[in-house]
Amino acid sequence: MKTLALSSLLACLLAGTAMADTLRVGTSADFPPWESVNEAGDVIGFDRDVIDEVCKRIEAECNVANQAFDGLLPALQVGKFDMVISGMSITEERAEQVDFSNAYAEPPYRFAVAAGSDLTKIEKREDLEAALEGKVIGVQTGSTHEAVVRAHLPKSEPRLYERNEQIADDLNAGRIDAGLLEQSVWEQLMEAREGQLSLAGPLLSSADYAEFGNGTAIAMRKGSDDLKKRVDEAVASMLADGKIAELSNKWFGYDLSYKAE
Amino acid sequence: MSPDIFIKATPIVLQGLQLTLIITICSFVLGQILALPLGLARQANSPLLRWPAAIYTFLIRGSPLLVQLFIIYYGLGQIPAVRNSILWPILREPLYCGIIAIALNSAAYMAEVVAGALRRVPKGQTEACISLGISRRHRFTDVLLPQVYREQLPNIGNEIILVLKSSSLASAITIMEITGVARAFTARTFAPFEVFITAGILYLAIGFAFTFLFRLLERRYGITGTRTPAPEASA
Amino acid sequence: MSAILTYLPHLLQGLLVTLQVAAGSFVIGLLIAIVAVFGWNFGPRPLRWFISGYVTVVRGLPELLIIFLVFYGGTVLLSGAFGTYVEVNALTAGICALSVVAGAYLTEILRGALLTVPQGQWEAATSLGLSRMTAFRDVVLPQMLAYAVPGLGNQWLVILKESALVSIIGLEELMRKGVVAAGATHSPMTFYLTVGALYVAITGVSTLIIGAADRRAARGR
Amino acid sequence: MIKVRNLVKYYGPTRVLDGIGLNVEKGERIVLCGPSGSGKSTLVRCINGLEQRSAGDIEIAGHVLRADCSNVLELGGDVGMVFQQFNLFPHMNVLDNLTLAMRRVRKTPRAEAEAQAMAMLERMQLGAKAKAYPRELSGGQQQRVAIARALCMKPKVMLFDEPTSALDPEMVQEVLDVMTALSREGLTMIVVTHEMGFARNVADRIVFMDGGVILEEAAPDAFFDHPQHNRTREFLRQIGPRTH
Repeated sequence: MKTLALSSLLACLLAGTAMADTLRVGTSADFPPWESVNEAGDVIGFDRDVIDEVCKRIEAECNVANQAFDGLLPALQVGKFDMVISGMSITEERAEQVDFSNAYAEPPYRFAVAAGSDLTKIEKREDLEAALEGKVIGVQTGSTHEAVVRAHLPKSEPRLYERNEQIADDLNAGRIDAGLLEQSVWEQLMEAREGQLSLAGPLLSSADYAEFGNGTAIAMRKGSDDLKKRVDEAVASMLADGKIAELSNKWFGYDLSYKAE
Repeated sequence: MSPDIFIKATPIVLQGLQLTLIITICSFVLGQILALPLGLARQANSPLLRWPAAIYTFLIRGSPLLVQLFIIYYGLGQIPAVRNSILWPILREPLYCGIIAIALNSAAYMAEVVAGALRRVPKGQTEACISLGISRRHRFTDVLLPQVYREQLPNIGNEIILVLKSSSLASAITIMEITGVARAFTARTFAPFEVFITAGILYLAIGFAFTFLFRLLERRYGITGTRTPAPEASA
Repeated sequence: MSAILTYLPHLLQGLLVTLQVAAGSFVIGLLIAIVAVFGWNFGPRPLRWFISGYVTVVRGLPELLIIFLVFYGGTVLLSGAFGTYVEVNALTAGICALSVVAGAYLTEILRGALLTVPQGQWEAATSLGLSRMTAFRDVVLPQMLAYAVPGLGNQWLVILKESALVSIIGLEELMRKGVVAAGATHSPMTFYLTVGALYVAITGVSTLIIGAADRRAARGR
Repeated sequence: MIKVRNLVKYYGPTRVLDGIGLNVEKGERIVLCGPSGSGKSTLVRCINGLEQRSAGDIEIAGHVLRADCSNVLELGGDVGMVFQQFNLFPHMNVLDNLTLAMRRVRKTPRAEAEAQAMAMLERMQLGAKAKAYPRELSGGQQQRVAIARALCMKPKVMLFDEPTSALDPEMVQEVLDVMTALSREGLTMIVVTHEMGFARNVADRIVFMDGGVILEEAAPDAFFDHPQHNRTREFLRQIGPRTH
């Protein structure tokens, strides 16, 4: 009886065990059009197409798995994934923990507020910062946006959400005063919530707030140099031959491929 | 696991302590207050009281607290009529929503405890009161209720621990109590173990403090020898 | 209404995962509890301390924290312990965490039930030459479980409801399917109420089954 | 068959057995009697290793029993025990109660064990009850099943610890009849009982205990007709009417 119980326990622990034979890619598919889950349960989106193309070019088999954003990098570090692609910006804090490929995209960011808010009239970044003093700003847990709010809007209160649509719904409910997300994400959210939200202030980039990072990249475990070299080459060729631009136009309607300085 | 991060994690986790205590104590007290009328209604003769109370406890005890929390926070917040009502200043705040949801949940479990205890008070007590000419109201406040609550002290002490554990769910509606800050810290530092273990130790410490407090109360006010089985745990 | 119909198949899929998680955790938790009760009664003193410690600590920690610890920390720990990469996915982490929790509560329940089995049963088994292990397995355990039916049933309901917490680490069970549908359709109230109703339905049916099982077990007492 | 030397047993500070010596030969039938609290049950339970002893040696059916009873399972069914409270396994039917030890201890295949058990039940006129559960039987039937259960292990010694005192009066005789029949088959038996009629008819020797010591040992006729000890006479006077 005892051994039976122990072996069941062990079986439970090892149920998820899998050795690496193909590349495992982690993503948090709640971020359309970057990545989301369609009705059939498949992960689709810009990142999905990018990673498929990367895998094709490095001649690897890739399995994409979906999990919560804030657990992606810890999972990568312990070897659950070989790569993480999830609209993830390169930041110093993250770069200490993992290696990033060359950036493949750089999306614009934006504040948004409830429709009809006075903040929609503000055009300059500095004015918006001043107007947001003492206000509550919704961001996603563990995102670069959280870091931006903490660093540049110290008098505002960041409120951490698990999901983007929860930020949108709470904006609409009037529970928070503003939200900070990617422009493309707002567009997606506003489409489903006609007339409830308005964008505020200018488009933002890492030039405005360094915490946004240096573009969006694929994360890999430290020390996977060979893989990184192959992925870097693939990304460079995709940027050069316009594949990224093509996919970007397909999913966003505009080109956010990373422009090297 | 590095001791450094333990040291770093401690002040972070302590940031959530205040909110955890506020949620726990407020939800517990509110839950106890709501449980009394609910428990009485469960035991009432009139079906008009008995049925609504029974349905309420059935629904609350039959579904997860997380669902109830989301219904109250995300669900109600999307209804314009709610946003225009006088309740909005309260329901607008995640903290109040958390306290209300946990309190409503706790009340359903405690109501069963109260109802059960009332059921076990011997009929002879009522008869004795009537023969002594004690009024209905005093029979209630001086004889029935003190018995119920003094007998149920161990269960009430147990309930506050359950409420403490439930308070961790408040992190799901943006409240940065202990579990919330621990999780946000993990997302930033990628060091899961130290933070969650530190948080766990803090929860155990709070739990022991409450347990100790209730032991004291039990020693002072408890009725021994009438212990009843613990009620269903709330989750 | 049509939104519910569109997503109902997803919700029912999630319900299936919920039942898997709950059933898996319950069975493994019960095995843990049986071993723990046996060890607590017959094991050496340090083992008894360990089991008491396990029960006390686990009962004092929020389930959500244990789930986070197993999910985020489990892979780190196991990978270190086995010297090779061991994956803990949301399903595994959820079942393991809830098994550990259920194991602690079930140990308490079985400990109580064990006391209701008369000493004479052990003596009769011994006088017939049955070893302690055989006596426990064939004679005492079945009676203990029959006494424990209400407690076990209660714990099953608790696990069913606790399994909703695994949605927070991304397991696509009933609650998570509800959250996704609520986000996609922009109608949280509809979907959380639907999800709540589905939970009430399964706990309600479970309660009826437990009642019947207890009446059946009571005939053996 | 049984050798007990200088058996001492304490419950906390209370000395319940105070230097008991007892020899039982193969095929001998002993009745143990004495007032309640005299230590007879404790003696029987020490003999088959259900109780640890404080001092003394016990040898039974060829096994030397350690003081801490750690080798009690070596007896392996060689010493059958019948309890006051029957102690049937309530979750098993009669047949399973009988076959459990045969299958688990003796490793008898199920079919063979069941055949033996059925034969035993027929002998006890309980064949029709094989599939019944203990709670569906009368007290007398339950105790007969318990006796059958012990006999299935083909014990070399049978110990009976007040087998009839939990029974309603009208059921006592059916159990005593079974025990009387057993005694005729030459089985070694120790019976703790207050049934003095049974003692007179069946016993080879009667052992009278009081206060944790053996006060008197004698053949039935000598014991009942010429008790040596005052305490014995007092005891017989109290329960006397039931001997006739």
